[in-house]
Amino acid sequence: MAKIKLKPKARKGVIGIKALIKHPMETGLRKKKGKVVPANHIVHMVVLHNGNTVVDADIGSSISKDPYFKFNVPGAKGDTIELKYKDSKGKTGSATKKSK
Amino acid sequence: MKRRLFLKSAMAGSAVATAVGAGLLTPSMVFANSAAFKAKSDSAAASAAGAGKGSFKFKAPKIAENGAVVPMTVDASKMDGVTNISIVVKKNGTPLAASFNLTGAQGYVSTRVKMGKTSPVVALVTAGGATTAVTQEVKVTIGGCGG
Amino acid sequence: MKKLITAVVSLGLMVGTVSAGTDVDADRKAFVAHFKSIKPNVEFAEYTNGVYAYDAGSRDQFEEILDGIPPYEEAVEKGEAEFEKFGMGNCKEFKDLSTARLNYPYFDDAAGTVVTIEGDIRKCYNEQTGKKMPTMKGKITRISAYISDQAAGGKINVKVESDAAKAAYEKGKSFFYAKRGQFNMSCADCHVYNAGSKARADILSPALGHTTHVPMYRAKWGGLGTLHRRYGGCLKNMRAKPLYAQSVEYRNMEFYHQAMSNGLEITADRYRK
Amino acid sequence: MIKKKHFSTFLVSAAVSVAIFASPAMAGKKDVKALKKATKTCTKVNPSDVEGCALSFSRRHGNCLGCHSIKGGSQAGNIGPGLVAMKARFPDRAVLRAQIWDATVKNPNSMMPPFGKHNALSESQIDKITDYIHTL
Repeated sequence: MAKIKLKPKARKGVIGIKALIKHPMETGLRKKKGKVVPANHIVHMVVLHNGNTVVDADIGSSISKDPYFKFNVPGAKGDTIELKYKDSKGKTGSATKKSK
Repeated sequence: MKRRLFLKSAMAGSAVATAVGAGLLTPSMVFANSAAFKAKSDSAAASAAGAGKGSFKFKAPKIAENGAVVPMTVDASKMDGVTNISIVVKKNGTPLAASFNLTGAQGYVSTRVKMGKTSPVVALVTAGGATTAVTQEVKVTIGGCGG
Repeated sequence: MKKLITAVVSLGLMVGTVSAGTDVDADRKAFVAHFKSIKPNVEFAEYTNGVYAYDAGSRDQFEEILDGIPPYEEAVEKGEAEFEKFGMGNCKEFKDLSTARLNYPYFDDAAGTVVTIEGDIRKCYNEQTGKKMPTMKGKITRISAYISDQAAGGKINVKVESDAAKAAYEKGKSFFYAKRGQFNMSCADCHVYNAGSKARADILSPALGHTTHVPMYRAKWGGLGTLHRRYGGCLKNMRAKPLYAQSVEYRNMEFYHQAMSNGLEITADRYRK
Repeated sequence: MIKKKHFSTFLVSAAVSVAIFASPAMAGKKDVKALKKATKTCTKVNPSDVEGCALSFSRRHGNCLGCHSIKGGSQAGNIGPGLVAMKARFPDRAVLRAQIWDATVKNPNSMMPPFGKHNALSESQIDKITDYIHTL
């Protein structure tokens, strides 16, 4: 059950979007007790501003566990920010927040 | 307790539904795999080799406190028409950490990257069709205690 | 040369206190003066930031992490929900959260032992739910971090008053300075005499301020851990057998350890590499 | 008085630790891996005595770099003095070996692990490390 923490905050016409996604980001190369931990990481993420895609990202396994991102998007308080992702196991997650 | 469980699964279901509705789960996405990403990674590494020096800011530590969590910020806010920002960790198994296509967002990304060992890290910014790079060596520290 | 001076200081500190009885404030002053002597430019209040008060490059990364969404934030919020859910507020110890953290650790004269915040959290949890709580990670760290956050900015003020309290303090101090394990090291070897030096690329953190930000999130752990979890890690590094978290030895050491940080602020910035 | 107290604590803990980490000959997986890694480095930086160098560099063996800088070793610690001019500092190899075996003889407060006395390294490992360090 992945969780997303989304914090959009408007300042001087720009929304700073901070996001933290709870995800193990396993590379598939790590061993635990002699067994390879299967790869499980986010592969794709999009950020939408009032329904329009503003960021469309391909994500590799080199991004840290519990990935953190920050983007800046022109906008104002009250705008809707949405983040969606999909991981290598096909699981998806999303979060929506109105900008502060 | 049961109610919470139910809520959780209901939420997960709706997430899938909205994702499909918004076109997140396009066929190409469903079949996205590491091979495709590997190809992207290779091409990013190649363009890193050919790119001219960028005039944007790339902030990464000279010495990473912990290779598992290395904060990095690419700031090309002052450049016009930034369409992509990519981060390449040359000595990682899959060098491309992430490639951000920006359509309306400013030329700015901050994230945290895993590094297996000391390596040059390349930030690539594509603006107006031209890709430029800024490279920085990031040392991954060796812990002190032999345990 | 540097080593010689610090050794003399510590010896004076130890011998002085034993022969002339326990004087916590004199111990603390000598302790603080030692750190002033090795890092004259670091302000006392900065010690809540540990190693980040010593090294600008590490400090940058620390601030970058805090400036984002700190990785412990969600756990602390969960700790608040758990605090409510388990009815921890019913326990008298946690009625007033603005000061609760600052009361620990203390010496309970009736029970004749050092009481830690985690000890009371476990006791309270047991009273409210009838269940036991693990001591090093998980719930206990989340709830403890939540309670500690409420007192952030308040100053540590450990009191060592009765003779029995003084005896516990002395035991904790001995534990801190005693060499142990296959590597024959003491806590003080790294975190007093060599604080700020490098063991390989690791900068050794100053013991002054160690207890201001616990439970802490360590990137190495990928989660929160209690002070006693960290004690165990250090003992393993010396190749000594770790003791149980909340054992009397660890509680005595916490008593000494925290008393040495009297006057420093409790902080909610609980991230370490 | 305090010394006596410390000493008894020390004896107890030493006994415990020796019980867990019985013998340096019982090398675990981590030890093998660390030595392999150090061997790779040493093949490059000190081909004339790879074995002695590797035992000195390995984090699970001498781990000299934990505290001392050594030519060819990266990211060395600075708790102890840099290992240079060792023949001048220790004209007698036996004195250097004794220092590695148990540094607390010369200085009871020394932070250097008593590798021989506490069985952290075998006698032959200490010999190889001594030979290597003596060349620095």
